[in-house]
Amino acid sequence: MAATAKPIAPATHEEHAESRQHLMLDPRPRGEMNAMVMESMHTTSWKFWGIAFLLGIVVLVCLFLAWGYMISEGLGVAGVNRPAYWGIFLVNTVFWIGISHAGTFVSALLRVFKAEFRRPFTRAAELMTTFGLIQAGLSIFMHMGRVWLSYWLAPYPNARGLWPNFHSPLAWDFLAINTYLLASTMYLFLPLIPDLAMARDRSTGWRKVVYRVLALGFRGTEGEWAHLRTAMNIFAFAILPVMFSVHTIVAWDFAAASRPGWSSTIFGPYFVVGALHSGVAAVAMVLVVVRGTMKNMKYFIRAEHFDAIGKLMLVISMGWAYFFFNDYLVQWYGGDHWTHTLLAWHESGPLAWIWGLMLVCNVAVPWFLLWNRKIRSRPGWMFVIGLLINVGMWCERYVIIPISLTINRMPFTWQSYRPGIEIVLGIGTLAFFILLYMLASRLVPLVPVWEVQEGQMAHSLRKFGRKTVVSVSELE
Amino acid sequence: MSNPLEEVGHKWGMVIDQDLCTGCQACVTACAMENNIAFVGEQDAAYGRSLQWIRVERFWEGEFPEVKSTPFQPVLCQQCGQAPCEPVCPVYASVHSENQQINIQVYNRCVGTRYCANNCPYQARVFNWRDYREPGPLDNALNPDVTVRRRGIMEKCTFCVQRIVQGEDTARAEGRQMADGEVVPACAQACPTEAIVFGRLDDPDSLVSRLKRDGRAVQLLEELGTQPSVTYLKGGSSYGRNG
Amino acid sequence: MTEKLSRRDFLKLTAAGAGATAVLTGCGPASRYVVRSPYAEMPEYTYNGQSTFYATTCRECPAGCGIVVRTHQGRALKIEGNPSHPVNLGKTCSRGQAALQGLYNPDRVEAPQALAAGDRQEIDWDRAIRVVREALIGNRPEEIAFLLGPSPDHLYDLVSEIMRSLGGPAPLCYGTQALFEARATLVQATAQVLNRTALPFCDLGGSDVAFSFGANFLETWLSPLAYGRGFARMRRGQVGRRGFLVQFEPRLSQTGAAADEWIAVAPGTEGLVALALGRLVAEARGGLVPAAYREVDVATAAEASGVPEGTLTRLAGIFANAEHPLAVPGGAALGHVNGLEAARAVLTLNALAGNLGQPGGVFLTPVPNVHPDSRRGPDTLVEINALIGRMRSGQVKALFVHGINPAFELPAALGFTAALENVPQIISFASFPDETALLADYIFPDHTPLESWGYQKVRTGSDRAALSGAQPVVVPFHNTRATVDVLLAAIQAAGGDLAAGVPYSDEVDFLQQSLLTLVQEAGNIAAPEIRTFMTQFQQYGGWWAAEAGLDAPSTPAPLERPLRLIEPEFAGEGEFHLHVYPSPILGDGAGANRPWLQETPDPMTTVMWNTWVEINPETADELGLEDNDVVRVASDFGAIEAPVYRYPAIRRDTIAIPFGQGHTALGRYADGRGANPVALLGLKLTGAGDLAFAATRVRLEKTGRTSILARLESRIGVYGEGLE
Amino acid sequence: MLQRLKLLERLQNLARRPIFWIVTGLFTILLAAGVGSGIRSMQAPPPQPLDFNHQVHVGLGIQCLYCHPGAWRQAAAGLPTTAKCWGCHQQMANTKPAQQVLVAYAMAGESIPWVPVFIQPDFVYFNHRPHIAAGLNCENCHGEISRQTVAQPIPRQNMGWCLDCHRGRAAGDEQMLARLTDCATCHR
Repeated sequence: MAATAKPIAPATHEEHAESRQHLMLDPRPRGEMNAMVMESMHTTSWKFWGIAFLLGIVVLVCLFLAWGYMISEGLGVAGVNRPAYWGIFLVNTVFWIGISHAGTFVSALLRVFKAEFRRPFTRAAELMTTFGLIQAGLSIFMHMGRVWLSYWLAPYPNARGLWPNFHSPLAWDFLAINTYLLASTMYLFLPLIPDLAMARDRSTGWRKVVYRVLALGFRGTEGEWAHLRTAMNIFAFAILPVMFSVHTIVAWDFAAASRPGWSSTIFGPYFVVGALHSGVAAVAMVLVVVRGTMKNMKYFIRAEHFDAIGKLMLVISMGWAYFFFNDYLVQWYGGDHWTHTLLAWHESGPLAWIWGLMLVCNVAVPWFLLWNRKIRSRPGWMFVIGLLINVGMWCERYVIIPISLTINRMPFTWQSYRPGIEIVLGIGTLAFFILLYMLASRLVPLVPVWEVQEGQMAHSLRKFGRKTVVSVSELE
Repeated sequence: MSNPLEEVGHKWGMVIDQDLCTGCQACVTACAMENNIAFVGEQDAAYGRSLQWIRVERFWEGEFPEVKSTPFQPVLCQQCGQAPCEPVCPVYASVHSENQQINIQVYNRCVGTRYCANNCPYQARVFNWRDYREPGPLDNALNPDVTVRRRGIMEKCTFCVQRIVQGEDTARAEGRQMADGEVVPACAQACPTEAIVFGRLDDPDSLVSRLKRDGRAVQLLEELGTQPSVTYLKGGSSYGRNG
Repeated sequence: MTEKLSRRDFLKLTAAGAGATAVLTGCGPASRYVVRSPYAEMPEYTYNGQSTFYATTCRECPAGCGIVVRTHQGRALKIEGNPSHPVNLGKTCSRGQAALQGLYNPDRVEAPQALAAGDRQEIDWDRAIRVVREALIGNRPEEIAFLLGPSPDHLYDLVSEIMRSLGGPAPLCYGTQALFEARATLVQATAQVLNRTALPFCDLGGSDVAFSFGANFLETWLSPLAYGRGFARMRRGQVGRRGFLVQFEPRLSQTGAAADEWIAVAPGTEGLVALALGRLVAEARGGLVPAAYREVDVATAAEASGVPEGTLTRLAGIFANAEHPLAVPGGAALGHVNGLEAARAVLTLNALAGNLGQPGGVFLTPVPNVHPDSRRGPDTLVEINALIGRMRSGQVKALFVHGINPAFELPAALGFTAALENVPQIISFASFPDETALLADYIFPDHTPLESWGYQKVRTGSDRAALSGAQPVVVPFHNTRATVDVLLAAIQAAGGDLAAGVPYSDEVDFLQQSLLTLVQEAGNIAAPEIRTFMTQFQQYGGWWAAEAGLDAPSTPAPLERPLRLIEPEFAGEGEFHLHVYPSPILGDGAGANRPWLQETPDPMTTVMWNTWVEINPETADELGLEDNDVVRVASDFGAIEAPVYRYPAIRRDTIAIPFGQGHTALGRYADGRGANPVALLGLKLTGAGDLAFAATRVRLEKTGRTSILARLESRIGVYGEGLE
Repeated sequence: MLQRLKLLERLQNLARRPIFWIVTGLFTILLAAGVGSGIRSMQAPPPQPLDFNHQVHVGLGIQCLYCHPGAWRQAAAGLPTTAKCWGCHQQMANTKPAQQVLVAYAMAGESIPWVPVFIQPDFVYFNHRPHIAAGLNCENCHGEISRQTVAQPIPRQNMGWCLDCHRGRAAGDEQMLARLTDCATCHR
């Protein structure tokens, strides 16, 4: 903490400062910033609790009651059938895993590459990872016919003398998702420690107890910081391959199957890019909401951050389009009869509008709108675009799973899929995600204050002749 | 013969002569009665949830009046030598029986991921979407040799493995080899035209082996390399033809 | 006290434990610590955990196939074919397989019932027998009527004997199964052409070219398993080459689908086509055209039937060049006003081919020498109508119904249900609460076939004389009683001349005395006296002659009489011919209460659990009808509603509806499901006096509603819906 | 906020009092005892209609197969019919309580509702015949029944237990191993 940031008079560097808003070169005293964050956590209107209550009811009814009903009745209350054995449950699983990728990507990848604009919203993204994964896990358990036996997927010595089948992509999945959940939770927790300590020092009552326990006695000594930095560095590097592997393995669930349209070697990276597409878009949406509803957040999350995320979204959208085109072309060019039928079913079947919607939302919308910096820096627009991209990505999974499952190599069995209780359960997972996020926003500083402060300390504007440049001082 | 396990037990196989199949569905009902298959009712049946382990497929060719249905094709689990359903099951519920050279579904081990069914190119697997209980005294006719499945379990044709195991046990108890045709699954047993023939493929003299050498023999989706144990005889019969 | 407590605790804990294990392991309740009740005394031939097999006769249709039922600790588990039975040689059909669901049907009549003040009450069997006795001796003999099913079984023989002894009218036997087979018409045609009142047996297995005129012999016609076997032999080519089957019918049936060629002839012109083919065959063979065909004009026939002359010539060439050609008459071809003549024309085609009594030709099945005096053929609609007339005018005081469900099966236009109101006493012996039973004053439930004794004469399908035997495979499941026993008990209670004329103590006694004539005959059973005979009769599942032997008909030169066909006439007005066919799965509708038969897909349409209207897709397009659109099918006699099935293989002027559904009773699986097409049938008759069931015209109206048919096939994959 | 604090304080105060720990401890002990006795009772012999004394009967030289004759030739060993018991017992004075229960059943002509002790779940198809044919004795699986009165179950006779024995017997013989570890051997 050797560097001290100098306040820069806004008048002098107005034009530069504007372009560097994402670096937040207008630092405030630490105490004030800490207080701002604490205030954002504690300022809770009755509206918040009203919404939380409603969401709680939705979660109770749509998730737990509906799931209990489905467990007791069997999957017949859902829309799955032959041949669409997998339905919206798996769509939601893939979707939520996709959402969960944003956290790691935004946080770990940008941290590794020292992308400075990440600082104020890494926490928000990391929370998405953990909460999204919880929804993904719930969705995949809902999908199981006998969820009460799901512990058989875990490798442990047992009285039956049986192990899981490690040939099965689902067994890989089980391990990968669990690893990812564990790793991402730890990765969420590590950067949280200094903030928890900060919160501990500024709270009273039961909160203090909670923070005291969670902060693990962090006092902010040099040694502690050094250890924390090392740990975070290790995790940031280690979690990236985990992240890529998780979605690649999810993609292998499909790619390893011998089905027309699924057996594609490109599915791994295609799914990863798709996950980032929806994930980053979801981060943008969350930031809009957080900025709009929580106190003091307009200081931390600025239009320039949206601008930066918008650029990222545009690039990812291009990447997704590249993979989509690549996959489509190879499938089409392959000339397999069943694949051709499948593509025809996608494009002109009764659910072709979903396929079309996917392309519009995933490609057309970002490509046409995100070129424009004004649109990129408007939270409202970004929210809408993020929403559309998420709709598009959900449609992509819907096309890949239930719509594609209609077509197989036995035309006598082709049958369309009509969702049933999965819609309710899907709403339940969404509500649960939002609820978890809302509750967390009251318990956990949504902005990593120390990280922002660190950034502000590291950056300063220096004049070289007539030019003003941003200087970065090494932190270590 | 590279794999010593190939010689273990028996290799069971089936030949279905489509020239003889009349599409009468006797196999479908016989299978249901033997294997405790539950009926699902109109609504679920309309939605692709019926539980028949064997179905008789037919398509249409041409336009009226030259229209013709394609030869009836009973489709059941093909008992692949390289079964796509087996590696994908995370809990070994869909496993290869090295002893009988068939694919078996261990109901009590199934957790219901339905991956096997997705991966089955023949769509021969069916899933218990609900607890399709047989009401009232109908359950008196349940076969005690076959597990009654409840909701959330994948099931499929087993080549009537309960009959195979019992037949083997009887033969072993009597200290003899099994005769050709001693054990037949319910479908072959019922088939009025004997279009379905069942037997040992590892015995070159068995009827099923002889029929498999017929020039009309094809296998479903051969190009996938699943090595099915079920062979179809397509096209006009050549039995008794001169030369 | 402590023991009680501990036991209760134990039970609770085990219940919890069992519940937990059940939940955790799945696959039904795990039976940890269940009470077993071993036999107090082990029955003979039973071992713990071993199955026992009993041979008996399948009575789901009148064919009389032999079955072996696997039983296990007193429960019937599985029906398998009897390999030594000459009709089916170990094979079974769907209906036979599902017979267990009749035995264990949840909706059976479980005890005798009486209708009192509009309410059904259970009564005891003593009272039931008193009622039967009163009905038999309290009325004048001509005021008693028996209406029985089409099976030639021991009940028919006994009732015939009772009515002879009483001096009343012979029992009527009828059923839609026989109607759709056109049995009565066929028998009469055989009598006219082959000079014997019997069902012909067409040796499909020995023929190399077979022309079937409407005979759906692979589905329900006469003896589907025997014909199925014949079909397989024909296809395998017993005579050196693979057989060739051509089906002439307006709607492609399952038999037609298995055939090599399907010729969509106009309804009512099948006989005309047979005549034209006969002439062309005679011409192709050279020489003089026989008298039978001199008046036949091929061009007229071609025009009327809609079959091009070229096709007729080509087919005639195939027939003429065959080694063993065969023509099979049956089904809807005979269900027209010219049905009798059509049957004669087809049988004459066999005479032309010279195959009467030849391998691959037409034979007559000898009937076993049991009660030879009871009548042979099924009765015709004329006789049924006469009975209904007597009922309506109050001349019938007591009506006994067994084995038939006339309120469901008979064409509504006959007015059977209305006539019932004028019958003071209706006694039904139905095992199931069917439509007629619910209208009856008394239901005295018979055992289901698997709980019953009996025999059934094999009328056709066997290569030798055969009497199929039946025995109970399980103890009666409910408080039911064999109808034969009820009748005999009533007669004994009545005493007098009647009891002297029917001197049997019970059902088994009747069977044994009936079988006496067979003891000396050469057959599968070698027994010096009746008790041993009876044991082996049960063991083998029947008696059949030792040597295969079919009767060759003695032909009174059928070719010398000119054949003429009357113009087909149709009842009612409408733009479509109505083609009603018995569902290959549900048969005469009695199978509709077997859930697995309901869920066995129809072979051609793969529809389950419902009735549908088959219509040519082009016609449907003209009418703007899509799949699953509910249409109202109306004739001058009635109307029904059912969803549309766009069936590619039906003539454009014909619609087809399967028979078997549309029950308003018969338990949870049948009641209120589908529609009953007999409501539509007009009352045109064939020359033999039976109903011309294919001679009704109907109109179609859209209702604007839709109802989704449960079909196994994919409309996307099979018809390309949504893929264009 | 204040109230919450008070609640917390109260709880903290409570935790300082010994009664709290005593109650908690007792509760834990009770819970553990309940679980233990539940598990134990699952392994305890079920109550039988009459307390059949195996020890005495085996001591008299009666072979297992006399009363359980199915074991050597079929799947189910079988439980004795009333007639089988009565065959011997009608020739003796039946004075003991268990014998008198038997007399009651025999006189009424009813079957004795035995509760099988060694049973497997519904999806396990155990067959006695091949086990006897392989030279196993009854005691190998059923334990020392000859020293017990009422038959007692053996705990943890589960799939791993079966497989251990099967693998051991098939050691080195791949054909036998394939057969003895085949799922369809026991599950259908």
